[in-house]
Amino acid sequence: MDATLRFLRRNGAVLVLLVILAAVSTAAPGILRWRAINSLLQDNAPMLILIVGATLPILLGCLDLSIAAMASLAAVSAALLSPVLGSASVPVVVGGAAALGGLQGWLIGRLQVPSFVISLGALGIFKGVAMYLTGANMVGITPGIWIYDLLGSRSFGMSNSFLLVLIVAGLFAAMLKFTNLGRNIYAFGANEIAVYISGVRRDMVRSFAFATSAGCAALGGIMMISQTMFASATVAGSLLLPALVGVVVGGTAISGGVGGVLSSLIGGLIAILIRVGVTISGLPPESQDVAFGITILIAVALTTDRAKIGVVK
Amino acid sequence: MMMNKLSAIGLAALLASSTVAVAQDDTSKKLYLGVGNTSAEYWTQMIWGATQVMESVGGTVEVIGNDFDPQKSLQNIGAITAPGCEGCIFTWFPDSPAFTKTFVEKIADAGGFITTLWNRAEEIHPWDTAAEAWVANISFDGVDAGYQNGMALCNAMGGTGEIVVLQGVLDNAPAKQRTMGLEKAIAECPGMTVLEMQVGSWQQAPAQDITRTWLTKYGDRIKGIVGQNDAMALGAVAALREAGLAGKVFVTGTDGSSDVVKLIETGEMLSTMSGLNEYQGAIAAALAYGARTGDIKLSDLTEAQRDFFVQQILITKENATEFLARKPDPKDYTYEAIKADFWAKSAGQIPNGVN
Amino acid sequence: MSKLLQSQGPLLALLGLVLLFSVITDSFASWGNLGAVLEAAAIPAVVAIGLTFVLMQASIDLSVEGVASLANIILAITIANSVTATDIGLWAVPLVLGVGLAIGATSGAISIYVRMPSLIVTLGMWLTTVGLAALLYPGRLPQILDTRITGLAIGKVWGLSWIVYLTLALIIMALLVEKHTRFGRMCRAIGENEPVLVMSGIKVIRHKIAAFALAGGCYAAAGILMGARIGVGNTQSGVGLLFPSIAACVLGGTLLSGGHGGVRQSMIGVLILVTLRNGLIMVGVDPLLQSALEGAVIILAVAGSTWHLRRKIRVIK
Amino acid sequence: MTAFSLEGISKRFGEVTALDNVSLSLNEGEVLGLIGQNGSGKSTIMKVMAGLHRPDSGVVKVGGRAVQLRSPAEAALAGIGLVHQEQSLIQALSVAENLFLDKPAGSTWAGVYRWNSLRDRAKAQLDKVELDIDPFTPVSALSFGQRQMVELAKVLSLEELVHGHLVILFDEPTAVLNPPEIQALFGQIRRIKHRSSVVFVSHRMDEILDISDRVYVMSDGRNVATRDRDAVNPDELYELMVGRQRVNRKDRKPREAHIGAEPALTLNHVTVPGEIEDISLKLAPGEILGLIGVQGSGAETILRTVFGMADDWQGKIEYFGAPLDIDTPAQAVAKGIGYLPAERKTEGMIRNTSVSENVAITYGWQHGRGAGLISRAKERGMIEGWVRKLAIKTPSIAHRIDNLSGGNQQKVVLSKWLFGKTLKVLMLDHPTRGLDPGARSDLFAVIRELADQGLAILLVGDTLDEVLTLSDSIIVMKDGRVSARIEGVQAAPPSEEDLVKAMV
Repeated sequence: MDATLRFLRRNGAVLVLLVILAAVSTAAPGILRWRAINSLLQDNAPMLILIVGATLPILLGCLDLSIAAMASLAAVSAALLSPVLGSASVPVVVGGAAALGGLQGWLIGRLQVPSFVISLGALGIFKGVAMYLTGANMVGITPGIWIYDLLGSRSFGMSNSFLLVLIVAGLFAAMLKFTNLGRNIYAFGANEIAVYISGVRRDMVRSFAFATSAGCAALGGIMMISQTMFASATVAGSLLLPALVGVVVGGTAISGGVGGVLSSLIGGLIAILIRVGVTISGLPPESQDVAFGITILIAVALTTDRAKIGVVK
Repeated sequence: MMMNKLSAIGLAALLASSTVAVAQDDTSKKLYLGVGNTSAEYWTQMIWGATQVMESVGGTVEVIGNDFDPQKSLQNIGAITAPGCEGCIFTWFPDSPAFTKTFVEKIADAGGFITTLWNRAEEIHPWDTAAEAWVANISFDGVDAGYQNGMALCNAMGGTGEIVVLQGVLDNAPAKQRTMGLEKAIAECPGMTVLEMQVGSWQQAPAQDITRTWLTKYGDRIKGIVGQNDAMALGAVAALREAGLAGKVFVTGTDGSSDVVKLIETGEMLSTMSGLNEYQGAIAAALAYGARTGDIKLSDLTEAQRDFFVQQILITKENATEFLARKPDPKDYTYEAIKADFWAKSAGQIPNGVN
Repeated sequence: MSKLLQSQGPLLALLGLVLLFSVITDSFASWGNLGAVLEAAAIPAVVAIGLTFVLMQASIDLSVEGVASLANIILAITIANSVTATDIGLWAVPLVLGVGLAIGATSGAISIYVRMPSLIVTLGMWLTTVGLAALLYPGRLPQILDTRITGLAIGKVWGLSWIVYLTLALIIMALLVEKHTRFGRMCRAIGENEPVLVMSGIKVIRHKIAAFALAGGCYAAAGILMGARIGVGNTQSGVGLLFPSIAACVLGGTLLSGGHGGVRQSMIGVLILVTLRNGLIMVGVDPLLQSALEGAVIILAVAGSTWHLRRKIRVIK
Repeated sequence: MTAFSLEGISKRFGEVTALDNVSLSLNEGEVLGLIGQNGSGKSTIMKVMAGLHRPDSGVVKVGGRAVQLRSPAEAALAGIGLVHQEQSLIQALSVAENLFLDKPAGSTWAGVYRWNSLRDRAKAQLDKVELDIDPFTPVSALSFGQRQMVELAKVLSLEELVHGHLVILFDEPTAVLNPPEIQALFGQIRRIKHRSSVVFVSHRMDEILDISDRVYVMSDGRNVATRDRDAVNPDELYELMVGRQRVNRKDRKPREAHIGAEPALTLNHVTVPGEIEDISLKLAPGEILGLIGVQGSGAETILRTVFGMADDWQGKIEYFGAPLDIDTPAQAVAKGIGYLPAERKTEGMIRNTSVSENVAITYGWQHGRGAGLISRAKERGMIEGWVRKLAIKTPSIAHRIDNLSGGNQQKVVLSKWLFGKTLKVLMLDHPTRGLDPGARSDLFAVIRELADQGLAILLVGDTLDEVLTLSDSIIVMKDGRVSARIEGVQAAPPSEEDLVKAMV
């Protein structure tokens, strides 16, 4: 019995995912078709990769509010650079984004300004720069660049964008579990000062976490334009809250030290399915937001492992 | 943990009960209508028009509010098409022109038909992108709105005067079109000069704060204020009232909302551009439905029939009272009535370079 | 001097901004513009008051925009208006405030009793209240016809609307609550060390729920003032209040980690942000770049005003 | 006359029995000294008395009547107050507010403070402990000693609140106090005896013997002996407590130090503004250098400066002959310097994390597969080795560190430094603070062994005895400066009186 309980607690998010999947597929059996699942995953791949990236700063107990603005900036930059650089625009943009993210992380330590403020400021800066670069116009992607075509298409019957999400999430999960850096990230979230006194390079850990979240955000922006073929300065601007919701629904604690990339991925899938369920429920549009909000709250209540969280703030 | 289990069951029940309610009605008679939100005058009028058409053929409209969030739009379209949606019909407001292509292609993949409102990227058109599914794109002429309001302002000021402009969200097509139209008016009316443009984000309160600041910065140099929509124009009027300048500085808007038309009646505002909002909803629904039933053969349509503006009227003091009194007659909005001449109220093909 | 810097960094940042804009523009330093700044600061200030009590306790409340919009709609449809027949007169004001209090208290209670972080509870509450506002929207934009409400924005004393004076009165009340009541004193203490207070038999749960309720009440008040200002009930009226308000609190020194700051500090933060927006318009900065400049100033102002607090063993989250 | 009693109290936490059928009675006007190892249940018994824990079975009686103590507030109403081991004051509040924080009548009217009344009442309490400060001073502005006195005053305000007899519980109150402050505290305890009974917990036998009328010994959740002071035989008590004789300086052979010729660490005229001034010292491999001084004398600052944690410092530090040019602990660790902080809970242990992660955090990578990959399997064996060697009491190394007793937590934190292969200098800041005698002697042995292996050790000691026992040389600190240097401690130990004279 104890073992069952422990299993339930550890895998709360997976169970919630299955329960919701069961509920949604009862109402609309078509959702279980491979094609439907694939299409949902492809649509939401940009959001999922943002969720994966956003997890690392949250594991530190930080918050990166600039991810959606970074995704837009990256989409715009990639679109502007693609005529010149072709496929190389993707590594250049992702690398540049990671560098900017790393700079954010480094500034948090250097200026000793909370991540909430730094990334809120960065949000404004990225948005402004994206506006300025485009003159508030849309930028189209030159067709025929293989990397965008690749991201927009499928292999093994599965969306390449979503496969990329899985690969990135897998890499990060392995990094968190098997490397010294991963150990340091969890410990940092649990007690920053003790970790500092243990000789861990605090600025480096923080820079890394923010570099990954910015790099993932840039990938998300690029995945998005591989679908839309157009970029604008606000193209991904609305992804911030869904991304944070996904992380939290997965059971990663805002206070840091608890959770993981795969949990967040599951959290993202839960949020997507709830949205699907609410939309096909036939509820009037005015009540859909209410239903979504309440269902998300219940899901979080179920997936949060309270045993590991001290004072709830 | 017991509580956890109970609430898991509750959650399942909640979702199941709400989703089981989905009736699998005849897809040809149900219009999925994607809107910005349901709580603004333009949207309710547009929804009304679409609903009249669908009800006249015994169909229904399912309204989906996306809160101007393209991601939510994408998820909603995904949710509708994922379980299978052969022959579904859609009228959708793409919240950002960047997403129009994705939306129409998704619906094409699912085997549905779609008409879009307002937003498309410059490079894509219904006849060259998912042409078998994207029936038409229907908008209002933002350049014309900007131009006519600008000329009204020019005339009211007697040809000379300094003005300020409250812009919408910068990367929205209507904001850019209305600015282009204003520039066209200025070219014809060189005495009218722009002191400054600021972004009011389509909202009343920020527009009011900006206008208040302008009034202290420029004082009585400001002779006219262009609000690129009615909400921002209302903000400008509120700031003018505070300064005791309401009615003394000319204000223009766009949308034709009844509040603004009333202000035009009383002289506190100069003009606003009103589209035939109910008609836009009706024609969009009718075209999608027509394509689905085969009343319209897409391959036979001209470009001007698939990408066009709906007529609009400039409301000034002369026609304000009449405009307020008008009441759309449901008889004019049946499918049969619209079908008689789908393009009766078209204002022509959307030219290049305005999106 | 260094003492002054330490305690009054944000205030000095504000004065610096004022000085800067006064020197580089002609029109910034005028009574008229001071009025413009105060008018623009009033509603964000009311929101920031509520947020401050929550932030001091090291919780956070994201439901600002939803609650303010909902309050605005409820006010518009229950008072004399152009759409619904309901008119309960000024009773609408306590009704709306009561709704705000109740929503806040609900958020707080869920967070405490279900043991969920306030960030996620209030995020859910945000979505829920936005939906409720849309549900209550009566189909057409309701114009507020009761002049006792709209008069708050139009009636002027010494060049300032009643909205500003009401806000000032609220600030004074909030300061009194913060400094002289057990609840107010406990807010910062809860943020600093909640377990000790629990052990001391302080009714921490009650104080926490009270802070969320007070915050909800403040957002509702902001929704009412917004109704006075725009004269209509609009489901979008609260949009854009959240992040500037939180940024303002943080700019003023009310840290998200709790235990610091207060109403006075947050008000200075609001003024910094509003002055910046006003000044950028006065300078005539390209609208394309405005958000970038605002972002940079937020970072620099917080960095500058907390520079003296830099310690190697400080926890920065 | 019995003022307070516990009868047959048992308390379990999950699988662990913390108290097993414990009885205790406290006479009026009596000071009961409570001793026991860490984890022996003495903290739990205090918490039961203070209303922080509710017993699973047994009866609590106050003045002969059975009562239920559901919260500290109810305990306070029954006249029971706890002076906390850890600082329990809220820094954001004033002294006056803190004093009445846990009292039902808080000088408020309808939730609004009546400041004048509060000030007068606070002043009266502060006078009792002879603390002359403005009651509205924020606690953040007080020194540690002052804070401890405020803690005491907070409990003593029960005198006005409750008419009957008081029971005052002291949970290791002397841990952060210097000798004069301890004497002042004892003065207070003697003063309040006329209307209170006192339970006093300390690790220091001399203190227990100094202040107690009776000694109550706990071991493994049971009461193993109660002795009147006059009948106390310290060695017997130790034996009861720890089952072994006291590690006594007289019995111990002086350590044969093999001190290297070249210094590992040299400080030349190091100054940290406002904390230490012009400190010079040399530390060689194999040497244990003890630093001692009262709270705030700057001994800790020296360690933190060497470890790269000072925000601002001047002077020169050399490390094996080369200038030590570092700015962060990470750089210090990379060079082979380790530091065990005094503040275990906030700076030492990584809470909510397992024992093994706490041990492996610093040097785990050295036992990994390279390229930043760690090997948990390889670590496990080594960590289990250290757990055995340091006799850390933990169900497994996957157990959360929070659930261990203080002494075991400290051993875990220490083992993270012993886990690596590159450590050359180890700095220990109050390593035995809060440890029971058994754990202390374990730790002493480890420290000595480390020095014998060639590690250079800089030690800030908790007690004179500790520094005298371990050190090869001693530096006494006073007000941020060196006030005495003693070489060859093992051969010719200085008298404790001399050291104290140099300290104060």
